[in-house]
Amino acid sequence: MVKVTVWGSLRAATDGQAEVEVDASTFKEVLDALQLNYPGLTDQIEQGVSMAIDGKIYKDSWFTPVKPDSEVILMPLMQGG
Amino acid sequence: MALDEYQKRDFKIIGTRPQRPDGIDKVTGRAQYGADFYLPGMLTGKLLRSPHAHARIKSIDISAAAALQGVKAVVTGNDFPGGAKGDTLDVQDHCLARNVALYDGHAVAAVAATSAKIAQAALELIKVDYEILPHVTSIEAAMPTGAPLVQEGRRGRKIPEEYSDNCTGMCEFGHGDLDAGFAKADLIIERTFKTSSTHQGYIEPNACLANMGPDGRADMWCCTQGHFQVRNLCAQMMGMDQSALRVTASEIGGGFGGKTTVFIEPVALLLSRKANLPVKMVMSREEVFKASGPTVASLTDVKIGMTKDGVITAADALIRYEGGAWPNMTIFPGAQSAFACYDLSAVRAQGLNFLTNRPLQAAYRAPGAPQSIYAVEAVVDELALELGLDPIDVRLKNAARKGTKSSYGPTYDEIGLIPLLEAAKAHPHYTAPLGPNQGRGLSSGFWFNFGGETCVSLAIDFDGSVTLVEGNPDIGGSRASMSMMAAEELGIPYEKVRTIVADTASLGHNEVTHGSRVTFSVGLATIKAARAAIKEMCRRAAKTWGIDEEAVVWEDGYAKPAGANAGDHEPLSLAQIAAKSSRTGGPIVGHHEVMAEGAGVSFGVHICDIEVDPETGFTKVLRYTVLQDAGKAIHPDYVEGQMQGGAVQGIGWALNEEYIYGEDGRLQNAGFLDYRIPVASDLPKIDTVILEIPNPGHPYGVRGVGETGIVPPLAAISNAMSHAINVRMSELPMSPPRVLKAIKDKG
Amino acid sequence: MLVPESLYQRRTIPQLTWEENAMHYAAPETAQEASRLLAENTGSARVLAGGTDLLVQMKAGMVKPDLLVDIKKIAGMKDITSEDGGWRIGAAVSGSELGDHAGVCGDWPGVVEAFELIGSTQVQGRCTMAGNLCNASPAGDSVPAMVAANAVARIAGPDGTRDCPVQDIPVSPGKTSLGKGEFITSIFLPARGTSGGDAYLRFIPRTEMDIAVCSAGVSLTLDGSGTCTAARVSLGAVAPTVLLVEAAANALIGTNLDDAALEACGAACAAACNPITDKRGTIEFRTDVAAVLAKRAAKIAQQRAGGRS
Amino acid sequence: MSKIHVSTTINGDPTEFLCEADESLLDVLRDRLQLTGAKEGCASGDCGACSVEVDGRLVCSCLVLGAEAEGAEISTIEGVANGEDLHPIQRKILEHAALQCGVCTPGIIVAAKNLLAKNPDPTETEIRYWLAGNLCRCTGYDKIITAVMDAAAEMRGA
Repeated sequence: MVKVTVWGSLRAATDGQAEVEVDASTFKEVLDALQLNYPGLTDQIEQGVSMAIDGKIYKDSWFTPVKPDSEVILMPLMQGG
Repeated sequence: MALDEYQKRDFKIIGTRPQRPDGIDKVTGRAQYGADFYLPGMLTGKLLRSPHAHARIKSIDISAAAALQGVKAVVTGNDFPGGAKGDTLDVQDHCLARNVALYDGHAVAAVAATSAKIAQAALELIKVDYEILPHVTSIEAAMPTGAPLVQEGRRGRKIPEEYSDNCTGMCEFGHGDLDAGFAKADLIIERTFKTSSTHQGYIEPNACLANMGPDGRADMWCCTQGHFQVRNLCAQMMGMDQSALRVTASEIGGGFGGKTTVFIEPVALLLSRKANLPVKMVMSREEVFKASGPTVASLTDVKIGMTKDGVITAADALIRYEGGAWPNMTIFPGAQSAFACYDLSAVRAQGLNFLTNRPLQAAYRAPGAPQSIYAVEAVVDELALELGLDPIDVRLKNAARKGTKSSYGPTYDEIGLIPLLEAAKAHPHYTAPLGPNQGRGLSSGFWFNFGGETCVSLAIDFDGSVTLVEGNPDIGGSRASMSMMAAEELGIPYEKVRTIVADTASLGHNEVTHGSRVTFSVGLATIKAARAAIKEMCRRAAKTWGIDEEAVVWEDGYAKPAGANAGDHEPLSLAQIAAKSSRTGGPIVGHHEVMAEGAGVSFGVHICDIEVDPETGFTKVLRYTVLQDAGKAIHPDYVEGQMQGGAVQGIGWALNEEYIYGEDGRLQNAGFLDYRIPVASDLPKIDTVILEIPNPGHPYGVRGVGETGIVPPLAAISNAMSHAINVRMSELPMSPPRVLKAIKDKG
Repeated sequence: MLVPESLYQRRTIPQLTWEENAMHYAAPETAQEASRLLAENTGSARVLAGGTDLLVQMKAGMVKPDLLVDIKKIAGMKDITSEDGGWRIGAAVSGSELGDHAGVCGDWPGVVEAFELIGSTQVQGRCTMAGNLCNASPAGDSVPAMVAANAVARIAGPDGTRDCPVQDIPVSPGKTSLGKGEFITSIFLPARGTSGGDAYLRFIPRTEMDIAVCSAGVSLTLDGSGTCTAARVSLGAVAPTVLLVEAAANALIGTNLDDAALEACGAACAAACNPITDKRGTIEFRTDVAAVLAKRAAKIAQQRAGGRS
Repeated sequence: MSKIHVSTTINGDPTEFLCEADESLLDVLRDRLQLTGAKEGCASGDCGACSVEVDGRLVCSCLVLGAEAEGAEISTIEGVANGEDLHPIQRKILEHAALQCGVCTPGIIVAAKNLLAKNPDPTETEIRYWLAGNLCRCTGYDKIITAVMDAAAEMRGA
């Protein structure tokens, strides 16, 4: 099981929880599990999200491994200037 | 993929200052920028732009224009085949309106003719029937319910009732218990800050040359930060396959985020296809100001609580941005970066975006961060002053470090903020004496960095020289950095590697040159491509010597036998292996395609001294020092250049640059005369200090440095101003009329 | 949207109306020829000297002349000659050319520094004082200094030449008192006499490249004891045309420019101001700063006049 | 058609062209003579990217008419180097990495060369005010000033 933190404005879709637990071992499995348990997140996930795994930010990298003790933070898509 | 790419090593080429490969062309005037291309039979394209802040287009009569001698094509927004959807459709509408002209300068029709004069005359023959609509050009006007609506159906999800339908998006980041935090504070300061919309100010106006035939195939040359992005956007708008459109990036005359999208490129393709002739379009400076992509204006509330000894107990920010007539996402990086420099137990940053009748914003160097961090750094400075604490000590006490849970979520790995603050405190500038009417200001700054799609191909040519092919337009000298990294890895001289930026038909997709990502991502792919070539060269050597592949190592440009039973063989140089490559299996090319990950963040600390003339409000920048963490400075000249260039853009933003809209919603200063960017005589030398705290996610430890430099100056100059005239100003730019008024109001 | 596809096929080609009245360019070699061309033109003819205002306005579509009369080929237009102790400066002398002339710089540093503040180094390679004057912008940099210096413009026209004080040339923003067929051939800076000094200051938000938000020119003469015996104070960008402020001059005459006199001079300037609020400055800002600049310019003029600093 | 025939000298070479009466020298150089080293950044004399010399005077070629080039001596960035040998300013700008995107570089080189011909030993302040009409958005001017001072020193044999 992996603890995933969602950012403030998404917590409305996770019944107000900042952190939720899902059963997953890769980036994509985390997203699939989140959409299954919290359908309210589907819009944002389809628009595209990044994910910080142990401090490093990944953008849509489905097969990146996620360990049970990893710090997993859902984050908006990155843009630059 | 190994999480820790970084291996400590002593470098031979990395860190030196060789001459850039494109230098001769640029100092002799031969370099070809967007407007420097010509083709036989080329037409000139021009755009008709709406003179109104907001107007419905009831009808457009192009008959007279179409019939004018020399006119070969006339198009309007409805000539697009209709393939574009979502954000891309918004961008297409921004390039050429369909039903409503949403801002002063919005393009409503376009003409291609055999000369610029005829095209201009044709524009004057187009008759547009406008129905004027109410407009808004500021956040304050767009925000409340009942405000004039810019576009229907754009209200964001779960937007509080108090806001009008112009509010298209909301976000929130942070953690901890704010109320508990504020309760522990000895002093709480709450302020509101405003910043004006500013423009990237690139000296080269947007320009392109499109050549499309009725068979649906096309070529395009244009100045851009990302020709793959231009191809993909234009292909969707034109309803054509991406592979049917080949885009070649010209040299680019500055971008800073403003050339990460399209403005005239789709229109040039539309005109070229209709005329079945090449069409060249070049924006005038007035068009660049009115209708390209300036950055968002902001209205930000910041509330911070601090104990007597300078510990921040709670921090809260409400960040409101306005970014033009279509939704944009800049509140996300804005809210995420607001408190990113701080180690906080209770923090919240909320963002709200509002539509206005202005051009669709584009990124401008660390988009969203200068505006939000300016507000935070100003309040931190005021707290330190009120509590009688040294501004650097307060920042050191609360600085984010390894293991800090950042305000935007992830826990920081190795970061350089504390070493930077300590270096700033020790710098002679920080303790130099000041005269009357002078003030010193300090600010820290932050920006993310990104990876993204990156493709590189590295060919070992027969004579032992190397052609490195990459797909990211080089704005600040990145071709030199790539040649350096390839040469370092291959063990050959820097001059032996030629780096070129290829067109979209030569490589897989490459993410735009933005997000301070190029030296990191393209560098990473270059090193991996070089290692792939080395692996193949070792294999060729092993087969030549008749030994096992694993028994060959690569050292200082040579394949060498190694290991117990490798036998005694003369090492083979890269050139020797290359010369025989046709006989040992064929040309040797290393390549690497990746979604680069693991970019490291880059912090900065700026110190600046200013002097204010109390009788006129004129501000002179006396001294400026930039300290920034580069992870590893590949080519120190160009790292310094990013720091100096970013700082001066920030100085312009703080003192004189702003978009000025009249009551009629029209832009009043669409030119370099009244949109005042800093000139050479405005500035002192910009001193730079590079720190190198390696980024674990890159083989050489590289962090992107391109954007952080613009973040600190807004607060650094504002804080200096408050000490020079002992009045806290909270609106940018601090132009002389505003400064003189602040001094006189103080009494 | 009214876009019938058939229109593109119909190829009846109307004669290009804009073709006939395309702009014409003439470079006459005599003043008479130039003024004849200007007088006989029925449309809108403009004089081209440096062109650094005119070409910008043409590109922006603010003016659409059908004839440009380039005066740079007319004999004398580029000459700087001494006359009655002063200097006659040809109408086509550029800022950088005047800046290289030691004589004029020595006698009228205020006029030269005002002229050299116009635009960038590149603009200085082209712009002329006559052009700056005839553009009739309230913020023209050289005009307040010329007015303070009591300069006189020589005008050629269909009825021969006449002289006119510089302050009487601008009538309102963009409009001058010159008649049809008339153009300026030279500017005369009078002899300054011993112990005279002049200075010009302007306010801009940057250190270069801006249009004056407000400006002040002062020219004065001191007697042996350092008392001011004559003075002219003029202000720019604080009224529809450049202002010559008598009261400000009177506040200086008879004094040795002590603080009280300078305060009175500044107050008189503020009272005379009639500025607008626009994208470059507010009414309050222009009024306050014009007074400050007048005081500062007076002190510099005093130093240059060799009086007590 | 009512074009004007102009005979002039560009970088020492006799040159003839036809141009419209209201066509700028910049447009002639770029679109008729394919000398694209001078760049259009604003067309209003505010950015300096189109700097050339006309009869030895530094000017913005966007604020000069093609017709005014009759009989004049024009020198552009393309004429600054002497064959293979770069001018000291060109070399020093490369040595000091005093450019990033490079679009302002031609204008700055023409302006700096004009300055050093008049004033072989300018102070930093004199260089900054001389170059105030050449806008640069990438570098913050710092390395450009250093490069011009270094070139001046070399040219003086200092």
